[in-house]
Amino acid sequence: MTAKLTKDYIVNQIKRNIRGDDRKLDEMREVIIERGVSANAEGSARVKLGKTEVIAGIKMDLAEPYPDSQDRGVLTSSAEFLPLAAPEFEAGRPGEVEVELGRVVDRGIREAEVIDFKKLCIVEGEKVWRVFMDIVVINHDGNLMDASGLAAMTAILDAKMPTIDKDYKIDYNKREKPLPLTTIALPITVMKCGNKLIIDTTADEEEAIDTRLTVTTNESGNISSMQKGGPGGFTVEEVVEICKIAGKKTDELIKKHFKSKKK
Amino acid sequence: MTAKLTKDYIVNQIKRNIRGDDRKLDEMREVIIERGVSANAEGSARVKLGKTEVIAGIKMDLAEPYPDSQDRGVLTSSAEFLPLAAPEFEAGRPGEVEVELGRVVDRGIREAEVIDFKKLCIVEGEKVWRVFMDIVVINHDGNLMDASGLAAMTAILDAKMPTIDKDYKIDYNKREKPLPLTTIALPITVMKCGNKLIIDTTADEEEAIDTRLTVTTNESGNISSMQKGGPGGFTVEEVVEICKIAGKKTDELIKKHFKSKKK
Amino acid sequence: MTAKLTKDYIVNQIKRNIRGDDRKLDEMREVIIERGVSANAEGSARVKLGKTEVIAGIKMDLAEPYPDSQDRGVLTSSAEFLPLAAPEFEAGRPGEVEVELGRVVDRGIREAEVIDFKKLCIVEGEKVWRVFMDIVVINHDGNLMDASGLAAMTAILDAKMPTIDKDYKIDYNKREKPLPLTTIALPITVMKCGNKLIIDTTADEEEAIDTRLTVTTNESGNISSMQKGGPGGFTVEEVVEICKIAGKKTDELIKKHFKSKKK
Amino acid sequence: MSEKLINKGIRPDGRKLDEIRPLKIKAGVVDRADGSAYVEFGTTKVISAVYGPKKVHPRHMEKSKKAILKVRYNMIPFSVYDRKRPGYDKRSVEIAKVVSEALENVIFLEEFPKSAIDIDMEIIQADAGTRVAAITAASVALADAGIPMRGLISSVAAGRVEGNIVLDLTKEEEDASDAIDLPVAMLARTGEITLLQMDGDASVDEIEKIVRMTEKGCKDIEKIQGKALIEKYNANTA
Amino acid sequence: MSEKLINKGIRPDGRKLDEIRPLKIKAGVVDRADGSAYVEFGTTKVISAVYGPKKVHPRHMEKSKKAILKVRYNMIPFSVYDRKRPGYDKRSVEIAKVVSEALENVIFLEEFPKSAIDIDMEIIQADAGTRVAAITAASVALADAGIPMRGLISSVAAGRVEGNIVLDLTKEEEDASDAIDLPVAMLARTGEITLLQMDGDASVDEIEKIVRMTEKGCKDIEKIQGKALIEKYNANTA
Amino acid sequence: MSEKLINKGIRPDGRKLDEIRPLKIKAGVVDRADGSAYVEFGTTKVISAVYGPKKVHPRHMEKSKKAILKVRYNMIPFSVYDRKRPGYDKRSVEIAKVVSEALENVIFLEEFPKSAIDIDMEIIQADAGTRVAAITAASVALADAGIPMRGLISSVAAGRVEGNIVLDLTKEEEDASDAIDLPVAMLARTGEITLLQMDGDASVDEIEKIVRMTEKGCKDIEKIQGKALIEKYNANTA
Repeated sequence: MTAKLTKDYIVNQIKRNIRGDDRKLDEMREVIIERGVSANAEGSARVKLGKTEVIAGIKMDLAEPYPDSQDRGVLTSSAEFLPLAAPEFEAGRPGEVEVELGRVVDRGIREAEVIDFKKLCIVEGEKVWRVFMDIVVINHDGNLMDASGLAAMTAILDAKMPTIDKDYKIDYNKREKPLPLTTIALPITVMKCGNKLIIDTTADEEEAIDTRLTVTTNESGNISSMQKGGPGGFTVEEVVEICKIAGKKTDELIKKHFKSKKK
Repeated sequence: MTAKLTKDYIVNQIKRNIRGDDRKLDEMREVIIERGVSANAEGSARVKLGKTEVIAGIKMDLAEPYPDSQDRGVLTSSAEFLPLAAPEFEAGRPGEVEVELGRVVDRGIREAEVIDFKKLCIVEGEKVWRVFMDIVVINHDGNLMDASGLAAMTAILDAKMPTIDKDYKIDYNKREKPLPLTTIALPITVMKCGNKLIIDTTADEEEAIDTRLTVTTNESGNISSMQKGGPGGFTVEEVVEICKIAGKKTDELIKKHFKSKKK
Repeated sequence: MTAKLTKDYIVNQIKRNIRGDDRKLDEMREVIIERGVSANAEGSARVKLGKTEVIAGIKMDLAEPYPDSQDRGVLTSSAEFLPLAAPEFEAGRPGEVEVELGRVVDRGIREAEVIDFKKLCIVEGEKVWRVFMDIVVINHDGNLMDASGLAAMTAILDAKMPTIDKDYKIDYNKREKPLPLTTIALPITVMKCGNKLIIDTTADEEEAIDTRLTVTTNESGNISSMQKGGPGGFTVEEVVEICKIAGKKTDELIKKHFKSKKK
Repeated sequence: MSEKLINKGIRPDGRKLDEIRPLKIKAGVVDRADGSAYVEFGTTKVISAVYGPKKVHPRHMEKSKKAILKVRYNMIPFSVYDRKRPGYDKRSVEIAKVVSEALENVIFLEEFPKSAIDIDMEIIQADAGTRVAAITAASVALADAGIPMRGLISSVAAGRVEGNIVLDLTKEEEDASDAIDLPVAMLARTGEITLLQMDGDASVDEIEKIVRMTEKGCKDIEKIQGKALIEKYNANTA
Repeated sequence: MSEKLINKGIRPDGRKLDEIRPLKIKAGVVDRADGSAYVEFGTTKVISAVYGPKKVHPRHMEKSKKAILKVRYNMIPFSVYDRKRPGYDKRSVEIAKVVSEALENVIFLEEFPKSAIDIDMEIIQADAGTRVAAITAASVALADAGIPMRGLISSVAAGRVEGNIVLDLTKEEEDASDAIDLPVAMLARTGEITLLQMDGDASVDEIEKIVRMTEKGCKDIEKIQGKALIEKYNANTA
Repeated sequence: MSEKLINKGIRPDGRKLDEIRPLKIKAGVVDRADGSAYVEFGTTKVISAVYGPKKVHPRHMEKSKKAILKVRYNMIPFSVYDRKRPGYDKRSVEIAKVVSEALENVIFLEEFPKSAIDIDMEIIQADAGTRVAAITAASVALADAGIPMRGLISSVAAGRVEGNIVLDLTKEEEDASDAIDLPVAMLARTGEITLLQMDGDASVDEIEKIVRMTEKGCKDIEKIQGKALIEKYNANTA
């Protein structure tokens, strides 16, 4: 981490379009994506945004469907800040920041119907695939939301489904087909500093500015989830501009790192 | 709430048969009972005793019977002091006062066999109705026990059972029959101050005096549950006198507010 | 408890082969074993090692087998320091010392295959006996590990299995056969003080010295479990010597207190 | 199922597209609290109460230069069809967080250093829009408690149903196959958006229209909030 | 099932209607504790121990003018037929509360300001009357610890079985179809009732008779408690 | 199943009996931490990081004459075939305890009175020997953090497979019907054993041979640990 600058200094510099690491306000840090970090997971991925590092994994088992969607698979998500990732992180029941992180990434994937849950039904009303999507933060240097969303999406793309025999016993050693997908969706978080909008903030920057809007966009440019955070406010115009920034950045990330899943 | 009087002053006044709100020692505050506060509940009720306000609700679903009563429905109760009801209430696992409140109201209803649990059996040993009785305290100005018992009893009387189809799927939108009942039972709490007995105490009074006996009486004048609370003690004669007061007050409340369920 | 001696004094005395209660370093306190302390348990036992007192009990019910051992019964263990057993014990979720105690005793029994779990299978893959082994500490005067292991083993030997009818309903009033056993196994804990090895330490001694090795040995002299504890270290030679001491002491205890279960 | 919910701009309950459900607000409903409000938003019912400014407990959470907000959002067990078990759930934790952030900058917290302001929102009947009803209630409760604010926070959702942009969806409308739901909280006086969430699948254009519609809704709600506070004030001084 | 349990005033275990089960009490059974007692009430077995007066932890629970009582009631896992999972349960919380209130006014707590007295009651075998056995044990443990008290608290249940008013019911008797159970704790010296609970369906007349019968039972129990304390004292000074 | 795993002293993965799995260690992998290490022990993967010496929180756990160690061992949810639910489990509590005791005497804790040193070990992929990989990583992380130690702690398991004494078992080998597993941690410089656990059924003779074999393993591991630290140092000063 860079030497601690005062909050005011950081804010003043951003207002002059200057960031500590010489990036433009709408420039992401280097993105490194690596698949398959845990062979015991059905799918997994490590994502680095600069020094921020997150890993995500997909596990699957069989479960009963929810009463109101008897013919669809189930998605269960969690996010955890590992204590090793930052001095302020502690073990224990997930705090509100972890809860929000897990739920926002979950909704982005769920609402975009990234996974085709109808294809995860085995016996209607009785047996469906359950997909566990777990996110763990390894090093916290800001913008955990986007790093987590990118890691989760990559883990989904990396996943191979285990096979089941006629008694519905799962064989985790024989993984064959990929998860049935319909699109790719990624969150982009834009923060506000005075009247400036800025993306992919570092931990230092997040000490100084704290109002943000996270927008998850899919391959078609449609938005599947939004979440405002922090104490400040936005105008309608800012919301619209942020949606456009998120759409553009998502498009760039998808084109650079993924193959289309559109149907 | 009235201005804070000293504890000693309150005690001395009670010994002279004088209460802050000019009531007699054996006089209840105005009782306001309102049914149907939450349409999503099978039954619900709001009770005000002066400024004390409690709501109770009945929810139902299907469950397995207990091993030792295979042909009877199941009752599950809870009581919660909502943090909004008093400055000293906090969110979290229910404290001992909430636990006692929930259990005493539950036992009063259960032991009086208010609900005819045999009629809530669907398939013996396999499927019975489970009745959830939940109590939440909205404003705490004393005598939570009696307000809660009254709210719970009213919610039971208000309840309409949801219907089930042949696959035992519950339709909460089609509620038809009332719960099968055999009697009405209500708790009355009598507190002791020196050699005086006093009912329906306010929060101020409960700051000054704290030894109480709660007696739940049914329509026939029989007692189904008793619970002594607080640090002090009672003589046998006082216990008998309290039972009589409770019987009389319960009779008055039932006559004024309810239709008989006696069989 | 004896008057508090300074830690240094205790250590110096041990180095001169002197203990507060005049025992030799490799001498156990008086062992009192009593069976059947709770008639509601399938088996139970109270063990006193000097003033240390532990009780253990066995309860049984039916459960599903684990996926990876479909034809074997299940063992579930717990250990609790009752708050009455020492001023420093508190109610609440088991601390790391209780967790370790329960797990070490459990492994000693499990790995020695004391209980013949294959004989506890009723319907393969569906229904097996589950054995609960619970340990509670009543008075803590040191060496809880060995007292607990001895109590657990005795409770197992004391246990009579409840009977089941054709619908797999358990009758706890009709207990007939003993648990199917293959051997007896007991833990012996040896502590290290300078270059001295010492067994069956008191609470006072454990205040002064804290590095230990617990070795569970069965009737054949084979070791089924080892656990090093405390901050210090051992040489390979010390480990071997401790194994031998444990074997000898276990043999003496078994000969004195039990009938062989060897097959 | 092929029957449409919305015909010629008229919704199942007779409302126009940009009309909120009937909204009743009563301030000062919890006697012990420093401020409180009861809100019926359609058939959704909420009580909120405020305690404070008061001492911070535990002490180490205290901030030297401003008050801290402690916000709780809770559904009582019988507020929903499938009984809600009392206790911790992640949805409530998340809503408490975003509500806290929606109110934080609007309250003059710096006037009460080393203090806490507790806001409790309890859902009595949950039909649709529980969080917007809860914020609307909390905002009135804060004003009722005399906590100084830059203005009233008003809150409503808008969304899309069968291609129509509509204000304040009912549960029935939320179940439409193309439904999206976008709850917003706003300092109605300035139009500043302090809470915004969204689930669904919408274009940027649609998002813009939906957000603009919440603006209209919040202004309508602010009036009813203000009226409730005046009624309470008049009752007190009558 | 038509067979009666009680015939001509004699109960299944041969007791008369107003007779308690065999009661064994031993004081001073837990070496580390400041005071302790083991009680066998029929086949119900309890150990209780007392620590204190001692420092209060956490500090903020301390009271400036008297000691606080911290009471725990717990059933060990194998004390009952259906194994009791270790940990929090509401029944134990309630019993700890009423036991604490039964003892509070009897102990001279004001002699130990800013202190805590911890009482732990552990049920080893649960057949009937676990709470009355536990209080009986706790009271002896307090005396054994030298805590000054206005007298010994004694505890027993009475009730109705097949129309008979009986003292100290067994599990078999508690299962009678008309059974009611009324546990009482009493400062036997004065007859002051400090714990009273009841479940069942009884007239006021019956309640009166039952409570009066517990009075007789508590006086019997107090004698055995006193004897146990004298035995302990004699053993110590022997 | 009658096929043997080990033939003529060669194991399924081609290793000799006294050979460890391929071991990769990289120091300094977590930017925010004071020290950290990533370890791949065969296919088992672990990250460990160290924070401290730092203030103790909560304060009452502070020790006046030395630092306290706070150790966490955790398996991330997707590190195993059957997803591990996040949160408390007894196995992790026990491992954290024995790891803490394995490191305690090796660190010069008395140099940092009233301080805490936090060690977090996170299992990323769990195949066999997770705890020995975790200790090996923690030891490098401590050195990377500049915490003064009497030497590096190295850790490996040895055991018995089909009658052979073998070093560093794989999951496949652990499943052999006669398998025993004996993890050890050692101050490799002196041969002092600071962690030792064992499950199985073995004679004292076998135990001796197995423990001796871990000695050899730990010395091999210590070299790789040292190299990783030098690489990190060189990279920093390059």
